[in-house]
Amino acid sequence: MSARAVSLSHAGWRTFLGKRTMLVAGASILLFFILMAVFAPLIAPYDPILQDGSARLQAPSLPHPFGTDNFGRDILSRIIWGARIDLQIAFIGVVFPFVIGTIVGTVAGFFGGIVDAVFMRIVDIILAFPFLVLMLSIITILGPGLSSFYIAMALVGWVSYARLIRAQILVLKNNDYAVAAVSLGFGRMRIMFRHLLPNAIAGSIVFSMSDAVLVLLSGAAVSYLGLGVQPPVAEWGVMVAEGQSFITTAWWITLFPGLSIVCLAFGFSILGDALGELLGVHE
Amino acid sequence: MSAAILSVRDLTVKAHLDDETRILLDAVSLDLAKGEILGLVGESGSGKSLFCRSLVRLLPSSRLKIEAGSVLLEGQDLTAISDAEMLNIRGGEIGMIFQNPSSHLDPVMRIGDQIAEGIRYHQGLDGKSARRAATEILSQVGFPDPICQYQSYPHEFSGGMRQRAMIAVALSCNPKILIADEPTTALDVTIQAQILQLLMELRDRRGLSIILITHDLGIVAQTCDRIAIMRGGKLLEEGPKRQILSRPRDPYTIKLIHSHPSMPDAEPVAEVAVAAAPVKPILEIDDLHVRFRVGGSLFRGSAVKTVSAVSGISLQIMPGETVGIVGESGSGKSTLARAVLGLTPLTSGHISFEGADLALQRQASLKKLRREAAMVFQDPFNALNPRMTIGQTIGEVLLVQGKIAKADIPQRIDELLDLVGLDREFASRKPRSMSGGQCQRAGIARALAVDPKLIIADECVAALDVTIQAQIIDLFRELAARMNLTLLFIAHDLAIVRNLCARTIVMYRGEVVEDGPSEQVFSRPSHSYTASLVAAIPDINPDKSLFSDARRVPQSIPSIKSMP
Amino acid sequence: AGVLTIGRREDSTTFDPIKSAQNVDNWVFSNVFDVLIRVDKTGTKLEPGLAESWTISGDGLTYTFKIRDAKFSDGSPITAEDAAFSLLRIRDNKGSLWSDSYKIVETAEATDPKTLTVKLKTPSAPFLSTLALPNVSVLSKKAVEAGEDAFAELPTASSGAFIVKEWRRGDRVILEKNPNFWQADRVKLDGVEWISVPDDNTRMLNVQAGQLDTAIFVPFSRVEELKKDANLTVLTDTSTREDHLLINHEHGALAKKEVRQALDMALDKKAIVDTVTFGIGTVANSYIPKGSLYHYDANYQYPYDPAKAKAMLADAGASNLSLNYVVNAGNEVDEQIAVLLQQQLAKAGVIVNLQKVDPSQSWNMLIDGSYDISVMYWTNDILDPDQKTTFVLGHDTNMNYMTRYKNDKVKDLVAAARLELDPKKREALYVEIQKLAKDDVHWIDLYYSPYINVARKNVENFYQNPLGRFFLEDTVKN
Amino acid sequence: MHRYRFVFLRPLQFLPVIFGISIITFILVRLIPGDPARVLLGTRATPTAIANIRAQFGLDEPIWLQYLYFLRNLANGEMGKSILYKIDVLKLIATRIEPTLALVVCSVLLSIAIAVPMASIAARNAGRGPDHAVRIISTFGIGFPPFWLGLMLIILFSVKLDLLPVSGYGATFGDKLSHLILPSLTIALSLSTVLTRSLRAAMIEGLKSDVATAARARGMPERIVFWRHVLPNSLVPTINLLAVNTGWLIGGTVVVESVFALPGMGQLLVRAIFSRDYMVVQGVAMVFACATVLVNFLADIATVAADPRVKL
Ligand SMILES: Nc1ncnc2c1ncn2[C@@H]1O[C@H](COP(=O)(O)OP(=O)(O)OP(=O)(O)O)[C@@H](O)[C@H]1O
Ligand SMILES: Nc1ncnc2c1ncn2[C@@H]1O[C@H](COP(=O)(O)OP(=O)(O)OP(=O)(O)O)[C@@H](O)[C@H]1O
Ligand SMILES: [Mg+2]
Ligand SMILES: [Mg+2]
Repeated sequence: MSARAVSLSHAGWRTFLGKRTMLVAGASILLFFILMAVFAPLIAPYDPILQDGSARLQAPSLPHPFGTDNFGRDILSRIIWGARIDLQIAFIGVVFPFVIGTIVGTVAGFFGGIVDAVFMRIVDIILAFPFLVLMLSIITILGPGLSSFYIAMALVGWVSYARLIRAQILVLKNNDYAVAAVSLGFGRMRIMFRHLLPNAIAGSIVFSMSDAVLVLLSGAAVSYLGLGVQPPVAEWGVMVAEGQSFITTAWWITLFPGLSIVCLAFGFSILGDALGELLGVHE
Repeated sequence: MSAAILSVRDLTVKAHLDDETRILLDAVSLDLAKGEILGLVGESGSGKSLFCRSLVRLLPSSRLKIEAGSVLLEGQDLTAISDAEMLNIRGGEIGMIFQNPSSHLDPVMRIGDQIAEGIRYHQGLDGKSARRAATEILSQVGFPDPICQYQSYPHEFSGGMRQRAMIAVALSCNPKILIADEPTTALDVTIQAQILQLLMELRDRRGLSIILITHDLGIVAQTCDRIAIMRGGKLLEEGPKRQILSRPRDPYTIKLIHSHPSMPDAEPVAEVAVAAAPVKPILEIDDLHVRFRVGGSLFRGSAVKTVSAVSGISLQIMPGETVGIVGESGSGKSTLARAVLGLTPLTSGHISFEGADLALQRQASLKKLRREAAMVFQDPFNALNPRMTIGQTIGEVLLVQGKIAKADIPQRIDELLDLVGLDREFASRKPRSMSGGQCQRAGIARALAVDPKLIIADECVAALDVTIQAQIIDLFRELAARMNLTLLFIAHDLAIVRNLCARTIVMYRGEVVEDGPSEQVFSRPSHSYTASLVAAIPDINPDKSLFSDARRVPQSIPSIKSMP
Repeated sequence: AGVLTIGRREDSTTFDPIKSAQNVDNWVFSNVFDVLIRVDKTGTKLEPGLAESWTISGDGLTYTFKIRDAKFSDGSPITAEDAAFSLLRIRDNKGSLWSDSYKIVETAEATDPKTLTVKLKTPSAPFLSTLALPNVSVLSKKAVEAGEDAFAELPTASSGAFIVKEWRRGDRVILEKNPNFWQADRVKLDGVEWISVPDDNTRMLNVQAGQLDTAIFVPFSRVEELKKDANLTVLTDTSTREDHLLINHEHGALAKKEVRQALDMALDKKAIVDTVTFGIGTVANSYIPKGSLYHYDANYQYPYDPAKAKAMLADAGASNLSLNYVVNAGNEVDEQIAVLLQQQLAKAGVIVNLQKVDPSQSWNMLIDGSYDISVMYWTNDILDPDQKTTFVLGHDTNMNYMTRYKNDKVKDLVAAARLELDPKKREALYVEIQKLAKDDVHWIDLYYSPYINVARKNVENFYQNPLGRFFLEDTVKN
Repeated sequence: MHRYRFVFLRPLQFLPVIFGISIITFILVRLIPGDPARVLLGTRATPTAIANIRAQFGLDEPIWLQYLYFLRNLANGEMGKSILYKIDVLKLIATRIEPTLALVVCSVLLSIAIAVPMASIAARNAGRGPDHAVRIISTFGIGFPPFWLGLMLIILFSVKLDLLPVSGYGATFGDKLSHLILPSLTIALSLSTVLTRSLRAAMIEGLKSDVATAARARGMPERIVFWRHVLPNSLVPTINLLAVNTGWLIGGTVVVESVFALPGMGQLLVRAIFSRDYMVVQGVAMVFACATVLVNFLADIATVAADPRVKL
């Protein structure tokens, strides 16, 4: 019973790719958007906020492949620049909840008892709290804009992660290796963050991918209600929301940013699925 | 082999994996006669289950294929018939019982309905008659109140009852052949004896042919007519029971027979000469009680009940002793072990380790315990952090314990690996790429890293193959002798304890019912419970029948476990 | 004949006219309740409503109204008693949002069942105009006193063309023809349903799909497309709406008249009209909108000249001007103007930082003075220019509509115009005020825009007067 | 049936949650800058008029005192008066609750109706064409902003095909139902993808499970294995997923109600937030919160009913 050493020869890579088509596809989509964001100044044909009164509401054409909006701004360029904002939204909107939720979930699950009870009541409250009320209130309190959005997301979003991690920790802490760690006199911090957390976190990583999609969509919903990013910044959700008034006359204003959201969301989803399979996470 | 009801010829199964094709069953040929019990024995992964599943074409994955050979059931080749015809064979001609009844019974369906389902489907009976038939079968497999138990869900049953239910489901369509895949591995010895007896009775009553898969030669010796030994997908040898047991031909079979714990020639445990000088006990337990609250919490309602897992145990363990603790599942063995190590709060009583009282000076004695006592766990995979290499796991212990200088850690890791007989290169492996036996060695190495005076091993060989079990036990014996360890060895397999330990403690429902030198406990049990435990061990000698009237195990259902 | 369905953004909030200051309510109030004096279709003249005629005493303090022979929908006669009750109620009721506007009323009494006598504390030229507000509609004293709260839910007696039959909150108000209305012959419709459809797109699609007869508040961007639809008529009715850029006169360089003038020159209002209103609006040149009383059409208009603006700013020592622009979130037009102005001002070297806040908050910011510039709009409630002039230029309690503009000469003119009862002289005063305000650039007038509504072709005479009232008495659905 | 005893005891647990939510909403809405009086009066408000309104609704009192009043009212079963609508908040909410409730119920039912077949097809063809198709469709379904999707549905089904009403609610049952189809579909298109993913995973697991093997071993055809054994065992995680998503679902109704002009609580809420109608925001938040708590409670009951092993 000797384990086969994993060596990735050329053929090995091929089968690796074969097995991990989803992973590769998801990662490529994401990479595509990341590159787009990074090199936006180089690849965007126009200035995303420059208005051109002579080129308003133009349908897709060679000079403007995705058309122009009511200010004559080039949609393609705005989408390319928008990638920066939207990736940032997806990233920051997930990272803070992730970190907060993970810490809270670990601590609550590990210590149990009163700590757990208190945290879980808070979780109950936030879960029962209508998400949009919280979101709209926080955004109106802090003023519309990205940072308020992030704060709102962080205040609400950590709950899912905390629940996920806590459930895992509750199971894992009764696992023999956790008991072994206690019996060997390891400190609590070490047990929590070195032994339990790494084994508990896979589910959250997978979830964070679909969460990123939800964050993007929440951003779009907030834009619809008029509380999105400050103009004239290009952001896909805002572009779709603003383009709403032209939906029957100039479909391209909403369609292309909408499709961008869908594609990015698609990338996140299949990456999440693939990670789930890779990490052996069961939803 | 005249009246072979089932004859398998050159059955070959291959797995088409991404990078290779593996042969999992290599031209296996076997015959099963009517009314015969055939024992299929072999180590884990030898292809026993796969063989049985391929008989009914229920391969675990679409990547596995039957490549060659035939399976003739009363002349009909099962490898050639259509899927629809196969449905009638499954259940209708060949019934299956699985090792783990808990996971094979549908948790959200009533037991009775699961039985009736097959009856309705195969025999086309209406709901009412199917129900009557199912109730009848329930009573046949020994349920005392079948009408009531028809309504039960699997989780409401004890392990033994679940296995009976599983058998009832398999019998529901009157199969001619019953395949039992390790039907008793998950059960206590006493329950095991009951189930085996049930199978034999059914064979007699219904004229069933049975294929019994097991890795315990004792079971085979007690129940089967013929034995087939498998290894690595090949059938090594096959023949009548007594012939194989007394004149094994294949070296592997020989080894298997000799490593069976009940073999009389297993060397008797040398009575460790406990130093005559009055030494202080290393561990003293005085009127220990551990109770758990179950059910209710403040908000969740449902009245709070307490379960007494350990009630009133007093013990003294001397330094250097090897003590076996046996008892059926749920008798409180693990709880005792955890209490000793300070992993479970005590309800009352005292535990003192080298004079430090766990109840009175908790912090101090915990500190002492953590540095001088260690535990080895049952499931070797689960006891190691899957994300850390063995080297990291052991190194971490050394680092935290701080008994040796940081620079010496790598060297110490190597020493420890040597000590447990693992290659040094295992330091860089993760548990996932190791076998159970190897993992268990790593677990022992981790325990030894503490440089403990006391090791508590909780069922540390239960999950392993017989041959591997023997190796690990040898390792313990050697370590105990060499390092003057005090060993508390928990098991429910009495044969193993008898083999390893000088002293045996028998637990029953949280109490110690017997405590004394192993030889005495096993040969002259003073408590009736001990006696029944000993009697339920399947001996590899077919003549020491498990089912002789003298050793007869009561057939009634209410097992000790399901009593309030 | 038929029931007219009208799609609007929001649902009514109440049926007690004194308790609302929302347009959504006023539209319905004026269908359901009649006033003593009405504003006509053109929005420039007053005409008799429930008051058949009126006389004003020489000192301008006593008004005597002759009440018309008319009935409430419950059949009881409309009396001077009811009229006095309604006028005093809006002044005195604790829940009235309009008390301040009617504090000028000293007494109001029914000298006989058909005669209402009102005494004012001071003479007031705009007083008659304020009587045309739907909020001061004549209510049945009996019905209101029977239960104010119940009345606010569903008025039991109405003096207007329609009665409220049902109010499905959040969804629609269902009106039915009032057979007892004194002009019942004039009313062609059997009923009206005011239906709330908050989403602009959905509202338009409803009319396009024929599920609504009319929809109000057509976004500029949709006009072109709706015009192409053969089943629809797009109605653009003159309004008193004027969009302007508020300037906080207390902030640094903005205190200088030259700086404000430079800003005015830096703005290409034509481009705004083209881009934001799709050419539907017209460039504004006075705070009194075109088509309303005393609008001064020949008022000065700063030319668009970014280069000159830049130079002027430099001369005024404000070449590195950076402005904080408060934008109303969720308002499509506002956001569009903001984006446009930002780029225009950049050409004159002015940096504009957009700060998007939700509307209820932006008002607070404007009042607190924590802004430099911001776009707002105004539509007249009453026909008389006094209300707006006082708010905007008369140094009222709102700091001249949050601009903190101070010019005592203008202030005096505003006060004088309020008291001047001779229309000719009054007009002259207002022309003077408009000139001075323009010169001071108290704010920057951007554009006037019409009310844009859309109706199916089978709807006729669906008309909104400049003060926003819908004349459903005349509307016909074929 | 002692397993159901929690039904009587659990409601006690709701109290702290509801109480916590009341405090949070109370403070939250008052932290929002802006003043209801000013919103009510518009930009032409005079300071005296504003002070008058503030006094009338008790907004000039210190916050803690306002909260005490609020609690006192709550104890009397009242939630104060709406500033904008001038009527009792509970009364107001009562007029708006039905469309939202109907929308949520229809969306959930529709999602299940979409998710179960989709997940079944995917799970039974795991790793093959139909599975990939389902996965792609569901990821697309979740990516589209609902307000955009809703509008597209209107254009397609109501304007182009003229099959369904554009928006609004209706008065009779059938009328209401036809008005609910498109909005429910809008929500269901995204909700069902979440459900499909979870169900699919559970079903794949289930098809590989020992339970399924055992059923096959006794000759049950794949159809029975799937519908009788795999599906029921996949339901529990899905029920819980639905329950956890209630808050999000209710949030989603806000946008959909506004697109489809459904006179529900979501619209009421948005207007209340933007006009700082504190009492209404509080009231709606509390009602939503209670609904969420209730849904989770029902989910618990459903879980217990669906899985005899579960004890709560
Ligand atoms: N789905 C699969 N894909 C590839 N190989 C498999 C699969 N299932 C089983 N095998 C291989 O088939 C061989 C036989 O497995 P099988 O389960 O029959 O062993 P067993 O003798 O029953 O062992 P145990 O005593 O552990 O039950 C093993 O080597 C195993 O790794
Ligand atoms: N944490 C716990 N909470 C409640 N009851 C428990 C807990 N741990 C153990 N028990 C109960 O205490 C009793 C003794 O359990 P214990 O695990 O010590 O038995 P055991 O002899 O080790 O059994 P096995 O052979 O199955 O390992 C059992 O009835 C068990 O259900
Ligand atoms: Mg097996
Ligand atoms: Mg145990």
